[in-house]
Amino acid sequence: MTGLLDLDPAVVARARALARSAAQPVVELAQAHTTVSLERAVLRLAGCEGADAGHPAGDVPWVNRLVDVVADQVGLGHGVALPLGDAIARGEAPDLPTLAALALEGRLKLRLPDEAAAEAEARHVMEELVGAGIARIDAQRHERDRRRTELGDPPAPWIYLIVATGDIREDVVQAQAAAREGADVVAVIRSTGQSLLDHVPEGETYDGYAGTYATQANFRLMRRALDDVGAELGRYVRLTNYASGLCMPEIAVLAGLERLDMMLNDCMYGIVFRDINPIRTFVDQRFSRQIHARAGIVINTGEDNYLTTADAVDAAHTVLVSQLLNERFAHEAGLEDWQLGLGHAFEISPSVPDSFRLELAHALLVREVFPDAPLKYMPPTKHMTGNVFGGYLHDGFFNLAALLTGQSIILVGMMTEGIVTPFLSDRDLALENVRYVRATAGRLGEDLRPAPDGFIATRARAVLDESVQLLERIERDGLLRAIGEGTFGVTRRPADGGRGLDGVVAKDERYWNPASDHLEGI
Amino acid sequence: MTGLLDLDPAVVARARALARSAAQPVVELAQAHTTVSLERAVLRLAGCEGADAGHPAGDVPWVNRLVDVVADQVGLGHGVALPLGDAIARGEAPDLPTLAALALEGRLKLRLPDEAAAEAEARHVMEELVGAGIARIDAQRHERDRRRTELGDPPAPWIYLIVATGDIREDVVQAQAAAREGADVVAVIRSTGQSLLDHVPEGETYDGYAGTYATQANFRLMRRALDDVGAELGRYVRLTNYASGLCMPEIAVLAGLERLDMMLNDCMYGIVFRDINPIRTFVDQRFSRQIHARAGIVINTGEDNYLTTADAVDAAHTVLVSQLLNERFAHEAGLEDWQLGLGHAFEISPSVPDSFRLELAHALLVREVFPDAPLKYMPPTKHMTGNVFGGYLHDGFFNLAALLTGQSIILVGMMTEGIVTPFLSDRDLALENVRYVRATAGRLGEDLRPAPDGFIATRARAVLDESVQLLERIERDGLLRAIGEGTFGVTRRPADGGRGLDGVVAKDERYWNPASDHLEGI
Amino acid sequence: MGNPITAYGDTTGDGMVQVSFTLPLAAGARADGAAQLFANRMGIEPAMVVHSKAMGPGHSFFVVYGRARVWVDPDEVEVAEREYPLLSAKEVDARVREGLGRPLVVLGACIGTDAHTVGIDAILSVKGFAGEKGLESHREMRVVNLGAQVAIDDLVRAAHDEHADAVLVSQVVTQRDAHLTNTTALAKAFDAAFVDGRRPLLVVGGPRFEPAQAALLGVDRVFGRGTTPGDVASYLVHALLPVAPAVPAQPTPAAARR
Amino acid sequence: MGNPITAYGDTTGDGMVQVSFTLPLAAGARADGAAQLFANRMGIEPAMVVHSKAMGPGHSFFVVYGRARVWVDPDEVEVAEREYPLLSAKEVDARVREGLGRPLVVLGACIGTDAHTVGIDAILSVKGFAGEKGLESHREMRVVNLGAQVAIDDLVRAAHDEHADAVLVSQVVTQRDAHLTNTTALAKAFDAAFVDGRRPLLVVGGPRFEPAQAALLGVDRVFGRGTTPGDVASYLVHALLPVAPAVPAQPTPAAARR
Ligand code: B12
Ligand code: B12
Ligand SMILES: Cc1ncc(COP(=O)(O)O)c(C=O)c1O
Ligand SMILES: Cc1ncc(COP(=O)(O)O)c(C=O)c1O
Repeated sequence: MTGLLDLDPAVVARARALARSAAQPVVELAQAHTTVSLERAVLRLAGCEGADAGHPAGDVPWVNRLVDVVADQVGLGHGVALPLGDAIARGEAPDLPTLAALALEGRLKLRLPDEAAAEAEARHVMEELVGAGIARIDAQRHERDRRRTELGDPPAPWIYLIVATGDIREDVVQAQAAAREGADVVAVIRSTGQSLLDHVPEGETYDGYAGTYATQANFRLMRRALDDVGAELGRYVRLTNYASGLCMPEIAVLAGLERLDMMLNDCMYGIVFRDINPIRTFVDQRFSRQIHARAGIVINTGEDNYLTTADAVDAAHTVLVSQLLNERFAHEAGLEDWQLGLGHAFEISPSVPDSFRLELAHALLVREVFPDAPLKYMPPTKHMTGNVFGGYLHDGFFNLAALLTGQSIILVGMMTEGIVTPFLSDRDLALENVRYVRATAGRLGEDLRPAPDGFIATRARAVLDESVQLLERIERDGLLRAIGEGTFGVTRRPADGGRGLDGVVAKDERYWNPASDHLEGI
Repeated sequence: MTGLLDLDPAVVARARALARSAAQPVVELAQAHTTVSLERAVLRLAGCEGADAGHPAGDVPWVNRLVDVVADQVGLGHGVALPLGDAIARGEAPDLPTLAALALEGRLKLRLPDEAAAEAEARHVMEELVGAGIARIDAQRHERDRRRTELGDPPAPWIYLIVATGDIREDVVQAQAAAREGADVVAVIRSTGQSLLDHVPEGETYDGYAGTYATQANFRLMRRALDDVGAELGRYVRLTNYASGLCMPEIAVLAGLERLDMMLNDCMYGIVFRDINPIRTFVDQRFSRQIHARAGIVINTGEDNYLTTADAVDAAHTVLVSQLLNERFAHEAGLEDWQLGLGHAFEISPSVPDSFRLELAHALLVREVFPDAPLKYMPPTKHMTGNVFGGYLHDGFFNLAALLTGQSIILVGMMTEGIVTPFLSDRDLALENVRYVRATAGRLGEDLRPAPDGFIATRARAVLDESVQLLERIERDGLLRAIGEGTFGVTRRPADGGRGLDGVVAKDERYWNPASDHLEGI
Repeated sequence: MGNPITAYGDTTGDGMVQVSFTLPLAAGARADGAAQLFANRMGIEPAMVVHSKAMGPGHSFFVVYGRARVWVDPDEVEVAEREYPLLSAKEVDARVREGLGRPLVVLGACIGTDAHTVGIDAILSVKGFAGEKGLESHREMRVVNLGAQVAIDDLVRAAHDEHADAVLVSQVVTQRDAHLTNTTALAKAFDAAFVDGRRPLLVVGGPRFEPAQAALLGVDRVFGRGTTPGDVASYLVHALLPVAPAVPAQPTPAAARR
Repeated sequence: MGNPITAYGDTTGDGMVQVSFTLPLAAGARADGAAQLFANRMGIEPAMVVHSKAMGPGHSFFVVYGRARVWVDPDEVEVAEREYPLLSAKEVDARVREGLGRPLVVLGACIGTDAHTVGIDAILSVKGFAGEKGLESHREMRVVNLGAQVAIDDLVRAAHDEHADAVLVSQVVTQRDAHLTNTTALAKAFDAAFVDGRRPLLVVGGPRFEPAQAALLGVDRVFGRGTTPGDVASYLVHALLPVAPAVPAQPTPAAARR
């Protein structure tokens, strides 16, 4: 597949180097801070499940209670592990939930252990607990490998389908149906609004809007359903959910514990599309990706979203720039190339002349710049209208582009995209569309040879050049400034604005977090 | 476009030579016979319009009456021109219709002029009359050229749309609508059954089934309607109708007189699909094509039909063989390459793996074997089902194949093909489909380079080789035998079977026909 | 009475349907409103007009989504029952041999101006349909396929001359209800020509026929889309050689129908 | 009363429509029959079930063609009339200057959990929509765009603090009628917070709203798909500065609507 565009490797290398140095200050920023969600994720790793069901406005997870208590009593600059480990070591409570309950009743006084011995004890307690959590994640990773080996993996490209009923019980039915119809990957869309919650809801849920809450119980239920249908079908069916949002680190932990296979995890999506504070996001994404790396989860980045608010031709280079940054942040967090489901999309207006060839140029460019990444290709959404016949055709050409350019994961477009969340029949028709294109023209890529300096190659090179220029600017002015100026998705997000900034805390010298030590191999 | 398949020119030349010698005996057969329809066509050229309205079963055209009278009184072996010219020369009646009326009343005795002087007089009369008819055809050809130059021709491929209401008044409305929606060519489908009538109906008609009768009056009405809308749109809109059938020569004359631009005219369609006698058809097609040649009309052949009764993969070579035969018969009749709208079709079952690439192979093969012919490409019909969404996509891939392989005239497929004759909206949606594919991917052909010995090139060469083999057999055993054995459209048609054989007459030595003399430049 | 059901979009009972149609009105606010009202009249409430486009100056095309407020009770559906058992080709031949003692004579044709022979050939020719060989492949049947565009009078004459036991007629073109008109004319002609119950069995078929129409059209049996040669052979034996042991009727299984 | 019309396939009055839907029945003869009956209940007679396919074990999908025996009289269609004249940007500014003597304060937001800002940005931002610049480009307007996922209480507070003349709210997600529920809640909250007619003008919009719903939802105006900034600006002037000379209302021309 690679080599059709005759890209200059030196230019590609320069783009990568620029992305690396542009990312560096942000990585350092992330290293210097912690967040409430990151600390809660540590506690989840340490086995702290369950919620305080006594609150009138709804359940509050114990991890939230505990982090609040620590923040209240001793501050968060040193992390929660030390004071809580110390409390357990001191025998205040046998485990974290009990500790939380105690604290709530005002019967617990937390402290930072002063002497070395006490600190060592505290560390020991937490290392044990967190170690057990990581061991569970490792076990799930092995379990995935075992099942994949046993059942076998489907051939590329993988078919990615979404379910979005809002009710996990309906989702399970639809997900199993989707798998039977040919889905290799099933994604459960989250309810609108969840990504702005500063906690992860508890239990099975039945009342989401346009999606279903991501909870540990829902994850578990869906995992079991897909394991069942996978056994029936004789292939491993992958499960996907969404990390990006205010609870990125925690959801990443839950995904690892419940053996999800892919997670939407973008270094900037929360900033641009959910107005989450940039620093908060950069800290959270780093930790969440360290967890994904450990769990053997493939991340999906969200560059496709830019093309819903920006023009897909004008902003083509912002996709590549963002992918290079996502790649850099991912590598830094320990993810390997096979885990980088970099996102892009087929969103050029069909009224643009030669739009299909422009799409091929963009898709080939991404394919050739990231030869080892399992690219995730998103179908048209913005230019899908109420004309479902035209939409069905448009989706067919998307499928063709995906196959011609060797995409790895294709999200299947629905003819009702412009109207409603998908009907049962839409999904079936959409899969028929994919199957039609794959069976009749799937191998046409063999016959596609873009003329050396023709339309496609020229366009791809132009986008690459624009990307280098943009990266030069970002490297010079700083990524935070670029985000503030609306570089991505034509949406301006200043570094001091957005949600969740109050949950960001600078680490002090005594900051300690056994999970990070573990994951970073310290 | 040519040259992608790397065909061996020697093989192509051999195929052509075989077609030529396979056709030769049939050409000689055609030269040795006349038919009732051919003779009627001569009379139509001689200006014999109108019908005997007195018959209880419906109008009988004067040309039919006259030919019947000649056959009755003196036989047809010498043609109708001599006895009828003689009668006029003898002052029996001032014109042909009056002559017919006289004859019917039993007041006319026809003869074959005996002396040289009388024969010369008779010939003179008929030469004048037929000469005037040919002059009218020439004038229409010039008129077409004038309008085309004035209004301009649309770029290839031309969009070909059908109307089929059964009522010429509704047809006119729909044809004008089609032109406004983007049709470059409008075809008026004939009523079922007309092709088996041994006369051409008269007047404007409102009661066809699944099509409208081809009559001179209907031709004229539609011509005017398209001229009007063409002037409005600033481009020349072409009109198409159907010659093949029992009245091929006559309809060809009417088409020339009324300035139709294209005619369905196949050397074997009537035989295979309408069970018309082979000799009748071969005689008729030859004369009709001589007329088309003179009129500057583009013929459309019917190889697409084979793929509705035969399998499109197994029978791919029969399409090419038939095209080579159609080409040969056309050249022999005086048609030039630019007039050969050779037909083929996108009829492979989408359940055949790589079917789209097979279609590309077939379409490129035809394109490269006939580089100068305005190929006419037919959309899927057989594998169109009640699933209109899937059908719309299938039509889109047909449109893509048409554009990728440089087809000249594309008949636009309707999503309701498997259900009903097209709705108004089907046509609009179909044109949107063409426009979508043309605008987004129309120039993708530049990037298509079938691998030198890859799937597409190999398949195309295999079909060419099979064609040579079949032509060898036909050349050896005779075309009539091949037709009798079901070579085309898996339908057996013995040379002595079928309709209209009783209208075939061997020419005797005194046979004379001023039209043929004129057209063959004798 | 069972449980009435309605259409299913993504939740049981939501009633969601998709509709498209053209109205003879110039595009615009009034046409959009008329489309919504038209959909309402079809029981769709609320109706979302999600697409509208001018089809020339006087027509507009619409796509509508919405909840159809109509219900059906699956129990009230009259399933076209197959009134005869499905036999293998061997069984068919055996039954003819025993019951008739001579080959069964089957005449086939497309009548009127219809020239679509692929359907009748699928039933009659050796090539067959859906993996089943056609009636010509039966040892105990003599099949005369007259092909396309056969005039009804010619068919009557042939039925007479060939001593046909059954006449099979295909009708594919349905514009202006041609298939119905032709079938009625066919039945009339045969009734007139053959008296005293000597009329051969009249069987018609084509993709737009509904089996329930037979009586109305005056023929013995009607076959629709997806018919196989085996369906027809089994029916012929059942109808012409009724001495067979009684076999309970069963609804046609879906798989066998398409 | 005008002339009632029906759908048009290829002949006036033929009533031909296309319908597709899923029924919660296993594929088979019974499901096909139910589909036909379901279409009949929608007024389609005859109904041809031209496609049917299993959607998993308990559902089947159908495509139906047929004649809808329903009619609408174009005269009975209530066309959503535009009750205000369309003004140019200049005219809008002039009217505000004269009528208000200070910039008009417009607050915009997507409320609830809806994060689709493209629609409200199309109305507010300088970039605009369909070639028209958004409200921010007006000299005489002060626009505060709060963006997505704004809680209703925060919006009420902001309306208070900014002294908003008009509050513009977008709702794109419609699953479980979220847009309707949220709009009703919005109206209630504003009614509670602002008494004595001091409530700012409440305007909501989104692709699945129908302008006729305003009263029902308790807001002042509703805008649907294809709204342009000019529509909104003209309306604001009309509604807030009613001293304007009377201009006869006109139906919205089709071209302007999409
Ligand atoms: C092949 C075809 C042709 C071929 C026919 C070749 C031939 N020798 O048969 C050609 C190209 C010649 C042709 C011509 C025309 N066709 Co045509 N054709 C078709 C096509 C593509 C497929 C039909 C087919 O072969 N189906 C496959 C067979 C196996 O299915 P079947 O006929 O339904 O038969 C099955 C059952 O119905 C049943 N059955 C059928 N007959 C019988 C009889 C008995 C006794 C029994 C028991 C069962 C039975 O058993 C069969 C097996 O299951 C259809 C479109 C489509 N995709 O369906 C149009 C279609 C049928 N044609 C149509 C038309 C209008 C024409 C033309 C008038 C013009 C045109 N538009 O092309 C001409 C004129 C023909 C004429 N005089 O009748 C229309 C009919 C519209 C309508 N509903 O009225 C269609 C639907 C296309 C369209 N949408 O416009 N056609
Ligand atoms: C772009 C988009 C997104 C972007 C949004 C980016 C952003 N910053 O806005 C992203 C990718 C983030 C996104 C996410 C989601 N989306 Co979204 N998205 C779309 C999409 C493709 C286009 C919407 C759009 O921008 N239209 C263009 C604008 C200009 O049109 P408009 O909104 O109709 O606005 C016009 C008028 O309605 C009116 N108007 C609108 N608001 C207002 C307000 C006022 C005051 C006035 C006067 C006028 C007015 O004026 C505008 C100009 O004419 C649609 C599908 C489609 N093709 O429509 C789905 C769609 C809207 N999304 C949907 C869903 C479900 C989601 C998600 C929940 C999950 C998912 N499936 O992706 C998430 C969660 C979002 C959330 N929390 O709300 C569904 C909604 C289904 C439904 N009917 O309930 C849709 C229809 C897709 C689908 N079929 O599933 N989405
Ligand atoms: C990278 C990424 N993360 C998360 C999400 C989902 O976000 P939310 O739940 O906020 O709608 C998306 C949706 O498209 C995404 O692309
Ligand atoms: C070459 C040719 N001639 C004529 C016709 C029309 O024939 P008829 O009017 O007999 O249906 C066709 C139809 O497809 C054709 O392909």
